[in-house]
Amino acid sequence: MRSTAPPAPPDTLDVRHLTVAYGRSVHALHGVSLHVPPGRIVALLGANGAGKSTLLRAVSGTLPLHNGAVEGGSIAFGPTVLTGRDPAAAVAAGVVQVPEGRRVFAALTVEENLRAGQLGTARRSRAEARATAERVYGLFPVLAERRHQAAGLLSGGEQQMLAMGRALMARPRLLLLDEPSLGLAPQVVRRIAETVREVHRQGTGVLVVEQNAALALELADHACVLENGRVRLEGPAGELSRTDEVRRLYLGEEPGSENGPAAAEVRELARWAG
Amino acid sequence: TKGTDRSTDADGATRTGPGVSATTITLGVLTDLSGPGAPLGKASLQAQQLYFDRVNAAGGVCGRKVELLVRDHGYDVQKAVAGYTEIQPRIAAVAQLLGSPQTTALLDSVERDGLLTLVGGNSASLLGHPHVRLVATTYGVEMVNGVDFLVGRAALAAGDKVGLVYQEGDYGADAAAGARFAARKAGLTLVEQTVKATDTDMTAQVTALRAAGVKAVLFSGTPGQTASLVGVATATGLRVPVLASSPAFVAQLLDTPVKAALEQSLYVSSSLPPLGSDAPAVTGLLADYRAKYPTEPLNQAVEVGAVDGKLMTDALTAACKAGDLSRNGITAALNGLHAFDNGFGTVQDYSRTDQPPSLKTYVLQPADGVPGGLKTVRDAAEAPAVAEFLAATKN
Amino acid sequence: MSDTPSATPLRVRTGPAGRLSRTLRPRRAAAAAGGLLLLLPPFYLEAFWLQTGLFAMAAVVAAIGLTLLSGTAGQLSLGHSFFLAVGAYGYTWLADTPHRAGLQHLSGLALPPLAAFAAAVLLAGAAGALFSPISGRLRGMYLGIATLALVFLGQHVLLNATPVTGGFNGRAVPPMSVLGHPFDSSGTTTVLGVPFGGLEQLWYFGLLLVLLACLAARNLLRGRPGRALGALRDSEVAAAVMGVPTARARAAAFTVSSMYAGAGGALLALAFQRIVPDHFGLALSMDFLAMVVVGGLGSVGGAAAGAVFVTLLPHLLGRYAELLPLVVAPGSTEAGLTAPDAARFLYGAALVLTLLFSPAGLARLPGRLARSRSTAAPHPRTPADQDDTGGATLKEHTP
Amino acid sequence: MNTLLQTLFDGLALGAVQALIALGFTLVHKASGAVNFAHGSLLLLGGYLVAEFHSALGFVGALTLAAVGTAAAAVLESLVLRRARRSGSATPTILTIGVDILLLTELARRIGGDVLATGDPWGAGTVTFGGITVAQSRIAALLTTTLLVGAFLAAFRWSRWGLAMRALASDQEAAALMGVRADRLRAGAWALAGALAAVAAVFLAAFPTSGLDRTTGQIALAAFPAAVIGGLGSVGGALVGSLVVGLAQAAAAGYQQQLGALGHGASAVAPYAVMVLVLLVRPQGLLGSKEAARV
Amino acid sequence: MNHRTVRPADAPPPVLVVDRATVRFAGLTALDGVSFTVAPGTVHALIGPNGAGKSTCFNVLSGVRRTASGSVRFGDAELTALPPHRIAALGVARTFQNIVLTRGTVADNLMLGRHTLTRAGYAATALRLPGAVREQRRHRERAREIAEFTGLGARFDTPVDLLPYGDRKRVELARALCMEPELLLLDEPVAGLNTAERAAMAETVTAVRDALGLSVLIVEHDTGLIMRIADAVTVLDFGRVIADGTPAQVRNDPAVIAAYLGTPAQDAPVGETPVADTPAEEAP
Ligand SMILES: Nc1ncnc2c1ncn2[C@@H]1O[C@H](COP(=O)(O)OP(=O)(O)OP(=O)(O)O)[C@@H](O)[C@H]1O
Ligand SMILES: Nc1ncnc2c1ncn2[C@@H]1O[C@H](COP(=O)(O)OP(=O)(O)OP(=O)(O)O)[C@@H](O)[C@H]1O
Ligand SMILES: [Mg+2]
Ligand SMILES: [Mg+2]
Repeated sequence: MRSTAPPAPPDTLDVRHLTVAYGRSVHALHGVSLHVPPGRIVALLGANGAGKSTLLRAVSGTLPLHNGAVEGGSIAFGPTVLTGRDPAAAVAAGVVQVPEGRRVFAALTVEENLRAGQLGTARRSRAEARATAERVYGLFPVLAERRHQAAGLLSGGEQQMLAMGRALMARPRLLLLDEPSLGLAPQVVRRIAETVREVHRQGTGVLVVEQNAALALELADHACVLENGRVRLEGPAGELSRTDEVRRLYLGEEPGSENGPAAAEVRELARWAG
Repeated sequence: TKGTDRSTDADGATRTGPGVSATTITLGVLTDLSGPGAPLGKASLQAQQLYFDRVNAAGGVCGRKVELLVRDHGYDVQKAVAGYTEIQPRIAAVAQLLGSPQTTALLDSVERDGLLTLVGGNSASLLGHPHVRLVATTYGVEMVNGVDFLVGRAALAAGDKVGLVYQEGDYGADAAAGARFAARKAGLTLVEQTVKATDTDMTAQVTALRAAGVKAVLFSGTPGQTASLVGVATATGLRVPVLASSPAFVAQLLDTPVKAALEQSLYVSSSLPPLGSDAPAVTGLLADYRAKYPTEPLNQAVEVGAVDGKLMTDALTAACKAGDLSRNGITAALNGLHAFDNGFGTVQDYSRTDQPPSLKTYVLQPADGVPGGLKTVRDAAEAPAVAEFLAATKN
Repeated sequence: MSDTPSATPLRVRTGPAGRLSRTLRPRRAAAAAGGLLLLLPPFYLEAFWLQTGLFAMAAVVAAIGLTLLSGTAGQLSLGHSFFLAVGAYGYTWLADTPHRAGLQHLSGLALPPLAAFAAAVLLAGAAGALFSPISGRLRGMYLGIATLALVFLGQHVLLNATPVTGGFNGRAVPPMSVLGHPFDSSGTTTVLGVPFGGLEQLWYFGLLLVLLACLAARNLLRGRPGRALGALRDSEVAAAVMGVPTARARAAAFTVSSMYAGAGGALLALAFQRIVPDHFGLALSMDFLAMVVVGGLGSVGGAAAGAVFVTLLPHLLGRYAELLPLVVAPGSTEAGLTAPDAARFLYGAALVLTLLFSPAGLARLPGRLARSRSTAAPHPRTPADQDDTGGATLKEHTP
Repeated sequence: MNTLLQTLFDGLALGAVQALIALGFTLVHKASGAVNFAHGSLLLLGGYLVAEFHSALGFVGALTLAAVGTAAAAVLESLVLRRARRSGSATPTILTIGVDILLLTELARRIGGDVLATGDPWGAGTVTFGGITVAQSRIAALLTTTLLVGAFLAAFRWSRWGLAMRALASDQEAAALMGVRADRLRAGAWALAGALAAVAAVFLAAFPTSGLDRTTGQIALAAFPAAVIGGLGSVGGALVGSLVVGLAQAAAAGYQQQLGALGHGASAVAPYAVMVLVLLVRPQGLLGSKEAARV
Repeated sequence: MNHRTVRPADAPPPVLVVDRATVRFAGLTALDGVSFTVAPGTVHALIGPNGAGKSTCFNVLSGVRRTASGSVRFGDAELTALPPHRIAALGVARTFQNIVLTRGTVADNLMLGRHTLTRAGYAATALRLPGAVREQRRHRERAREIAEFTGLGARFDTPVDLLPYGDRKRVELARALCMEPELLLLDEPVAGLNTAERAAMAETVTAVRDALGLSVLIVEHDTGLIMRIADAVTVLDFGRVIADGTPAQVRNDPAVIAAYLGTPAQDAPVGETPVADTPAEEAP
């Protein structure tokens, strides 16, 4: 979405040896390193609780809101050091996150939500702002229809679209997506995927957390698998998606090994006699 | 086991009780030094302390020094009760109890413990308790005398309307009772309005009084309310005399924009002479007080403290003479004071527990430049209706 | 089901629970020891301490009620003092014989005091239930401010319903009596050489009441009603869908909390021996809020601790403030703080500092201390095991 | 003379002053999610500063100083609260009680039993029109409030600042993720609330009232029902609620006699009675919206 | 009284009939004369684009939202007239699209599910009457059983706020099961889960249906999963039913393809649970 990429410093997200703890005792990340070069899409995979959202929170600086803190390592976006900075610093540097669970401003209208997407960026001209908004409406026409409705009353999927649109309003240089396809209809998932590609084509880096591994691996250039707060696997998305482990765990393939965890754990439950 | 529970024992010829040792007599003070009543509480405590300092310098009472054990309740009932429970075993009498809710909360305890208690509030509801004594007159009597004065001053005739604005609570209700009685006697029609202690703006009340066409206003509330009432009345063209209870005025009101209006139409009914009076007793007290507390603001409570001090001293002296410094002995001694000179020329009778010790009141008017901001308009006098009023409201 | 039985985080997660069971047993022993200790004061302490202790006990009972409402059901109430008043005046009116006080006629039902006490609790409950059209429909802060109305309207009634309340003069509280044995100083009995007057006997009555209140509240919290209220606090819709009738449950919580307040109020009246409307104002309600929050919202023990803290602090400070530096004697003109001002300052500061140091309240303090001790041991941290991720080849990290 | 008109106007003027208080109160509630029980003491502080400095700095200078000073105090309070914010809204709310105690004790100590003049320019002046007489200060209050509240409402609705405030009130984390500097915004809201309180203090102490005394801050209490009647969190509601409360108080006081036995002390109770009635019909207040959330 | 007795084992659950249900919001008809029937003991799917009205439909079924017109019958009961807690007492349980849990442990949440099956009131609980104690113990056992069944056995006493997303999703399901429902309403039960977890959840749902003989109405955007486990599918679009039938019928319905799937469901869109017989093969 940026018209011209600034020549100097490359907008690379550089996470080194990051260790994060919640409430000083729950360690969610242990020395995680990750790299998102400019204009690349990196997918972050991992089971529930692996620490994916934690990583994004650390980058955006919202850990304190969850009673968490960076205990070691560093985060930088290009020349800007983000370790221990507040969320506004990240936004000002061009790092914008679409958080897990949508978090739209329930009491604000759809339109105001989109305007709020620009609160952290330098003031822009009215026309420019309107043009950006129109592009978002173009991507998600349903938002245009609901323009004046309170966002809290939107359906789950509509809220997800709004959250995405709101982040795009800031015209990020690095987009952090936490489960962007969650609760979206197949068609909309495709539209989101296209949007991500489009954003990426314009030079914006994307770090996407997705349970929908097939989607993520398809989109991404590079992928990284977290497990228990550590990087378990990483590499080019294509290569990764061909490993057995990823195929089995995240792509649900290889029906041969069906006595996987799921089948093994089904237990008996009798009717309650009253 | 538990703290010392000293019963009366003999010490030479004098019977003594709790709070009385061979060298000291300890009196309790439960007052408000940090709450809304702090200015009054502080001034009267200081004046009383001043008095006892003099007494002690002159050898004390009954060969003993008088000491004050002070607890500040900050106008909080629970703290007053706790403070009382704490000091009760150690005192011979309560030299001052300030605050009407605090006083009522402690009434039964004081009576049960047989502690002579001088109270700061002057409502009739405190009458009839042998151990609990007012040191001036009741707000009701102030009003009866005040109405009597107004009828003459404003040439009120039977059938005229008079406003009555009073604060909810002991003080206001007591004053209102007197006002109603006196108004009925004089054939006046009352237009009543109540206010809360926290109200500060009397516009609505004045509007109502103005609509009713009152010829005078009787008021018992806080000083701030007085200023608002008089100011609004004057500004809106209701130029009638306003007669207020004694607690309704402080000198600082003369620093407000309504000073002129106050000087014009406010009258205060009080059983003590104004601090601005040139009676030697008053000027002497003022000089002493100023010498000891040069920076303290002056208010009428200084006189109250002095009266409290003198009264206590006289009662203790009488008790000493009777050879009984026990709690009951002290009460009995006070209740035997038929003609106590309060030091300001008023002779009071403490022998009747069902009646305030004095029935005369002065009528005062705001005046700039004199201590306390009040000057005498009419000397102390008792209206004819007072006796009837007391008879009608006897407990 | 998931194949990631994340061993490390799981162990960390169960940590607090394990600690809990370890700290519980000493805690129970401490509670028992503390309970025994509480039986002693009447033998050793003077009336001031007994009365202050009784004030604290009354506050404990009422604060438990508020913590049920505010902590568990998430409903804020500023009207607690009103229900204390209902309990206090209810008891007095029910137990007193009709008589004249001054010019006033005071009515009363002359019930046996114990029955009057129970009835006063029910009366407070009924008052709470009457408020259910509001308490059932309003949430959180809305309810808090709506209940302000109770305080002011209540004051209005207390001042004006003279035959029952005695108006602004209040009325004397008839002493408690159990099995025809009145708790007053009249027929003072002597136990182990110590005269047992009204306060001494009332002490044990208060202790019993506190014990009952605590146990009942704990049972409620751990049982079906407590869960329903917790659900209501966290999500009204979810609670309804789980079968909790929301308005009724909210009103019920309010009613129960009023009953606790009523019991506390009646005990307070007994400790005071005379009640006046002024005491049951907004300040008292705010004190109660402070108690439950200082103690830790939703915790019964916390409410008790908060109640003792908030009640005793001003009394202690009031009594001993003279010993503090900078504090001048009452009535003196020296520069410096007067004792009550010092006490207020210290009280305010204590409130602020307690909440800053332990925002979740005194109840969570032991846990916090334990945790900070446990984190002193460094968490095993694997050395950084990777450098750059720029390379295109696949790297496998084995943790 | 027209009693009804007079009462109406008095009510409006009273409501206008309360609106300044209720607005600050609502603003703080929106920004921090806490009910600021220290608002009354802040107001008293503002008034006290004006009273202290008006002879040295002149009324306008003193008012400016007071507004700044009170705003600073409010910001200080918000910084204290900040530390406790993460543990639900009850803790900060109770913290404000603690702050209130500290502030009020100090101010009451300083003010003592005095009634302080603020040196306002209106004095005891009145204006008479259409058969009613009103204090000049009340007219000034009405105008000032209209101006301030109008500007404020507009800013809240349309400006970037207003949007950020509303976003913050709606979801703190999401707002942070949009780059909203929550702490700065919050401090700003508190500062504004403090400044408004200082202005309100001057009007509360002005003529129909005798001056500022240690209890002046208690008047802020009436702003609680005002804010709820209007709908907590609704800025327009704070205005409407205040006017309703002002009218109810004036009417209850003005028609005390006609109300008979009910009328005794009714004006202090009136705001609460009205509040209960409003809440029975509309639990979310007059202008409050039902929670905009769904499952 | 919202207390309930459980249907005997051999009787089938009541049939759910939604008949021309209409819900309007200001300026928007979220449900427009929607009718469908959930046959006893089946897994019935409700699918459709975002904002089609699926959750709204759930809200109507669980009493959270009132209809403007139309009726919903569950056996003999007319649900549109009942408040949520009464509907719960009829054995209708639901999960939420956005996880809604109560603070406290997994056990606390599950026991909440048993609210309508238990009766201990304030007095009985406060006094720990034997009946209340016994009841609590008995139901806790059952809750533990259900926790084991849903794979939460090890987390039974863990506070829910420490659980990762996937486990929380399971707690929601387990809590609904704790209501011993006749009809289970699942709103996007696998959203946010990875492929393995999705399969497990699907497994659990069918197992529950088989073991307990209840009816399931499920909303999901994972069409692969729906096609695999559903017996019948209703498709909503703009609040209207645009198709209703077996999975096979629906997946080839051109209206459904146009409005929702985009492409026939055989080519499952990227990343979803593949339909059993056609494993997705994605060319990056
Ligand atoms: N606020 C918190 N307090 C304590 N622990 C937390 C908190 N948030 C997350 N955790 C823990 O940190 C770990 C990592 O959580 P995180 O949310 O980052 O996982 P995730 O990979 O995003 O999982 P999901 O796919 O379920 O979103 C988990 O064990 C979780 O329980
Ligand atoms: N309370 C409400 N007020 C106004 N509009 C609402 C309300 N609830 C839902 N809507 C609108 O009704 C439509 C249907 O919403 P619903 O939540 O039922 O959709 P859904 O089918 O569940 O979608 P999704 O798959 O995205 O969850 C949406 O357009 C939504 O914006
Ligand atoms: Mg996550
Ligand atoms: Mg939905």
